[in-house]
Amino acid sequence: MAEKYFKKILVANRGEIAMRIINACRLLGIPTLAVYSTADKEAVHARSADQAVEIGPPPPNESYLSIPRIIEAAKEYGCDAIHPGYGFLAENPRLPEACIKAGITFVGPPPDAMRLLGNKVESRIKMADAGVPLIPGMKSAGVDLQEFKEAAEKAGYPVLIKAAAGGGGKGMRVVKAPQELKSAVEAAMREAKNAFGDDTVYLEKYIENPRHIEFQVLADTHGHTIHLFERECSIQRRHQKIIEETPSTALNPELRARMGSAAVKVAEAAGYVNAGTVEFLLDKNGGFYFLEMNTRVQVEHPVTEMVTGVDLVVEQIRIAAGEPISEYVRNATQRGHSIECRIYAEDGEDNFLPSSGKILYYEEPVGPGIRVDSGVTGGTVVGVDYDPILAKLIVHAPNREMAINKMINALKDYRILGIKTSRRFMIDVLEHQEFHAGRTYTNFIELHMKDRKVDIDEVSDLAAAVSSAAMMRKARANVSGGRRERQPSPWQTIGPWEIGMRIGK
Amino acid sequence: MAEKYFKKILVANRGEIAMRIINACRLLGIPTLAVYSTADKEAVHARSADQAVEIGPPPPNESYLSIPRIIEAAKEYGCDAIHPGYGFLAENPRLPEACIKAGITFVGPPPDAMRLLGNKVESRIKMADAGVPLIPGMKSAGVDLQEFKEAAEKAGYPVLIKAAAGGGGKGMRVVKAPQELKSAVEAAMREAKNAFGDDTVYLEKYIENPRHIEFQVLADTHGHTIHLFERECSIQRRHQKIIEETPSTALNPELRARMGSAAVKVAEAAGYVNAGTVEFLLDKNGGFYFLEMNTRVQVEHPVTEMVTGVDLVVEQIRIAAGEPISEYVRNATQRGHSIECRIYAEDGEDNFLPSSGKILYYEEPVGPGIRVDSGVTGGTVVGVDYDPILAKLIVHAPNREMAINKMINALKDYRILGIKTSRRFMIDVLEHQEFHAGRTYTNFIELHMKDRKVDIDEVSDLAAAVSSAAMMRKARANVSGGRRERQPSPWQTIGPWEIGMRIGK
Amino acid sequence: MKNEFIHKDDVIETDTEMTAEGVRVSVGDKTFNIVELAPGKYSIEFNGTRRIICCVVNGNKSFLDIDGILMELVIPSEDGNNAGGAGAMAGEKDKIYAPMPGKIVKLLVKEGDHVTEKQPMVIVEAMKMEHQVNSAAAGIVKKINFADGNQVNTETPIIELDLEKEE
Amino acid sequence: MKNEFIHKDDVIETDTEMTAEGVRVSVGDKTFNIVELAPGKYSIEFNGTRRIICCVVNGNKSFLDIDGILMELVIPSEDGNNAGGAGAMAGEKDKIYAPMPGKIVKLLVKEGDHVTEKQPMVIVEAMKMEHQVNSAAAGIVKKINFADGNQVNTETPIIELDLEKEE
Repeated sequence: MAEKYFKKILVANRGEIAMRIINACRLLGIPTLAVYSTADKEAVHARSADQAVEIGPPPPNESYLSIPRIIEAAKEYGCDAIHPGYGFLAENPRLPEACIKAGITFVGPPPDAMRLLGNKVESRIKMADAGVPLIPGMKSAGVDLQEFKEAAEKAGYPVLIKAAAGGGGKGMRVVKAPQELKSAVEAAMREAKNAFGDDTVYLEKYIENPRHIEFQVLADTHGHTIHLFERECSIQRRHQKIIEETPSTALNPELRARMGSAAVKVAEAAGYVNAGTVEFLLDKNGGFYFLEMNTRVQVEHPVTEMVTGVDLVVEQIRIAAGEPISEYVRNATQRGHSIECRIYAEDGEDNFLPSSGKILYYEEPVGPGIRVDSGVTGGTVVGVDYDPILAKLIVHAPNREMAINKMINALKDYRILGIKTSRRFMIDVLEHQEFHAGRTYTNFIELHMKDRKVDIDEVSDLAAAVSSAAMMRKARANVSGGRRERQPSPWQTIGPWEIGMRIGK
Repeated sequence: MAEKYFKKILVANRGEIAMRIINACRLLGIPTLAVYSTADKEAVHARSADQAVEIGPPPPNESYLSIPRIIEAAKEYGCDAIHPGYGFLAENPRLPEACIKAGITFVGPPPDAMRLLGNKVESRIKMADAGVPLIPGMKSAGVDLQEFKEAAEKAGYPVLIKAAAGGGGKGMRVVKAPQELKSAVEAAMREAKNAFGDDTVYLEKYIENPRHIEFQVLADTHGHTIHLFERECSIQRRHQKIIEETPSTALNPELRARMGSAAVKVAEAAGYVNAGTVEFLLDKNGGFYFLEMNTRVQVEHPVTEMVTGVDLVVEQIRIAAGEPISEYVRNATQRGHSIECRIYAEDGEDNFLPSSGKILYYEEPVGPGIRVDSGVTGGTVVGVDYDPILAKLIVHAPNREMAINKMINALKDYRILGIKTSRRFMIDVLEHQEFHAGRTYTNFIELHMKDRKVDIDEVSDLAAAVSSAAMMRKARANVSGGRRERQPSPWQTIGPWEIGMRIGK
Repeated sequence: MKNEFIHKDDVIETDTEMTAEGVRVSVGDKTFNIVELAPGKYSIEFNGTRRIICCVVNGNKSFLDIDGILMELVIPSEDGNNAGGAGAMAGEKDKIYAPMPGKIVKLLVKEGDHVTEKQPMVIVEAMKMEHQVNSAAAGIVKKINFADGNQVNTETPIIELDLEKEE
Repeated sequence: MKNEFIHKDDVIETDTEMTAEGVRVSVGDKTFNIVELAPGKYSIEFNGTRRIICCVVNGNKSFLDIDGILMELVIPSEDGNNAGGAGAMAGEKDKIYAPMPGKIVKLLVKEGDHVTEKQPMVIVEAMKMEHQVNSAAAGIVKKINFADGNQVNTETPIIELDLEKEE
């Protein structure tokens, strides 16, 4: 059996990333403890770990964000390590600090590095000293509106308001004109407060139509700091990535090498250990600017795994256990092309509005080079309490054209009914000639998808025909011995045991 | 979109390999035509191609082995290429010949190379001339028993009887003593006749406890012939592979290089084009002997794909279309470790007896580095007309230990109810210390699994408890409005539309 | 068997008959041959080519996935009540609904306010993302049914307006 | 709710009661807490650890998959007929059954033949593989119910013997 690095690992997260961590632990023969809020009693992650414990009510700050409850659970169940995943407490230095106090290993960076990098303002200063290129903007957090006004004038509109503790587009606002500034700052502060419990925001120059290029970094406790190449994450809606790929069409070996060593420099300057991601903006002239370093496993980490053959979550655990980065990982190269599409519970046909409800039908695509990291299944009830990410669809192929084609087919084969997803929207992005041409900038969707229309009238007859087949099945079923009115789809789990009550009505 | 090499490809096969080919065509944007016997009306492959045509009754020689019907179907539906998969007509030179006559491209080698290599006797002579090492034995096919007797005495017992047209252990018999010779030869001839329509068999020295090492070869029409490294297929039962892996623990770079160039030599000597596999026996002293060259895509091709990142079926199609082997493929290297387990409809607890019936529950394992090539789903009726292979489970991991562990977990997560499989048997093989030590010889199962016992009494209480839960669900369902007596599992498709009749009774 | 489905404002009528393999459905002058592959999963043959479509009938709606395109057809009930669920109907400019279930972060107007078309009215949050809802027309705020921090669904209007008459 | 299951020759009795989350099943002195994850898929908690087991009840049998171990428990029917299907029962040495449904390739004995224990009797083929069936005991061939080329199931004996008395 594979080496066993810890006695038991507590997975301080939910959804697909919790499942990803549980899988990695299982691969290493390490038992896992899942934690869940009362809203997640029947969630996939709570059902898949070796053990599971309820830690509080649905609101995150009373469950998934509650450090005391998580530490308590770890002690009670004999966990000697905690993996935070991404989001929630992943970038809150108070968790690794609490772990140190409790004598538990935190699978992530030391609190000081996290605190430094978590604070966008301080880290900018630090990296400026280290000689890493930065975007012009505020040197420190803004306190009153006047300060923001002046900084905006100085940098010149458009400007960007960002949460100091931010990430994932939350607490972020683009401001194109002075009169928008006030409401933007207020909104950003509210979102920041909500998402991170800290409403500190700052301002910087907004670089138009850049590419978002990030580098995967690994650092161990034996003095190795390496990068595992780039991920291009330029396809974003409302500042959130939805399609990521690697390699990037924008990098040549020389630029890749320069950005890679800049990324390593950032990690080293911060005294970083474990897996992290250094984000850059790349402008049209090949100039790149340090944005921030994410001190956690990244949502889009699988594309790096597909092209390098490295298991990043396994490496996180090995590094946390004090192991050096292996030869195999240090020698990793890029092979073929990988793309990830994020499957969010959101309406791709209506401003990506969050969509909640019960998944009535669920079927994942399968095939060589197709990978699904999922946190849901048929019957899962998607609520409004947490991030709307359901799953990630990842493909690998020898080249970009084949990867695009494979992804388009896989998105069509990924069947989810009952809640909205933006699969069709992403198919249209992938089929767009500008995407095929590799001209992917952060304004891609704004620019090319604005006038997009899906003609569902054209398929309405088809839809009616299939619905008729479904009705016919139902009718026949009823005739023949009164089966339940609702025809369950293969994965439509009628909440276990409730059938009786359902029909009782 | 990826390049389109053909207008439409006819897939002259069934089951998982038909699905594999349909997937590859879809990836390349090539429409497919499936052919099926009346026994396969509802088979997955017949349902998954863009079009499908019935070509005859269940007996193979009236359907999947009928060259006229397949050529006719190709013409009728405008197919300009035929992919034969493995088994059935894959190694019958009359198919490529018929294709040439009909002006259709055969995705495979030219008939002459196939005929030469398909005849184990002629190919032995040819390869001996080319300086490829061979096993001592008959120079030509045996005609009467006397001839076999003499050859056996000369080579010395034990000896092996093999079908000249053979493969996959069919028409193969080990003979340990003279008195067994007669019945063995007869049985081998019968099986050979059945399986290949040719009862020619011959005899050779039986090398005890060798390793079965094969090399993947690719040759294009532009003069490139390359190999994509080895596959170790030593874990066999009744001369049929059930677990394959790559790299082999038995090869060092030097031996790998020597065997690889011998494999290329074989392909070149035969004037081979497209994908093929050169099989060797490797003895304990590192001596290797040419066994045969399989002139088709191999069942175990996925392990090569996992470690090299090459899509072999796509390469077959590209080569058939006259494309040169790409730079990407020529530069392929081995990365990490891959294992395949064959999922047969057979009873791992009772001599691997074939098991037929309806699949009542079906769920495939998922996760990073896990791949399933399957030809069945829930509700599929597994008959007795064709090979018992249902699917192949393939894993990839950075090293062998992790790959073994991942495979064990995946085999546990691969849930199939209603027919027998040998998943538990394979788990026990993978957990055996001798397997972990890499001491895998063709007698592994004989040697280490002979006294294997599964203690199901130990879990009988557990089984009864779960059965009670299932009964409870059923009972409640009945109370509440008389649902069908039989509780459908998520995948148990009650043959579409027949619900009424079922319950009518 | 005859069925009716409502797509937007049209009613689509279908006629379904059993065949040896599955069913044949006529819609206008089109004919579809449909085989069920698994519960909820259908293979549709039309003009000699086939495609696989998923469909689940749930309550008075038929949910479909056609190559990633999501559709919902409404199945008219006997009592003729075809409530489609989601509030904000076309033309209902005098009512401001939440675009999705969630929490009211901030009301930007109070009763009696004059509002112009496209004016921000309320900020709603769900799944940690804020959404600003603007007025669809000019008017006066007649009634506000919720307060900051309230949970809201998509059926009850948050704000009701008296619309200005168009001159 | 009480159930009985037959495993080999023992009868296993269980007692099942509903709980908030699922059911609690008592078997002897053991107690299992079971939650259904999806139809046919169950999470079983016993002594503080959990495992996932699949189970489908079909006809008078319960089919289970326990980490790859396949089991079949027989559910006694009211009329007490517990026919388990597959023929060849322990001790039934005077009947030769096919090990699986298939085709008789070659009968190696004829009626009246004296046969010894372990003597090859018949060759059956299924899925293109041949299987030789040997005699379980010495005796005389009393009856042969099939001929070469016949299809056979596992319920009807192919060959019936008069066993030699053991002295």
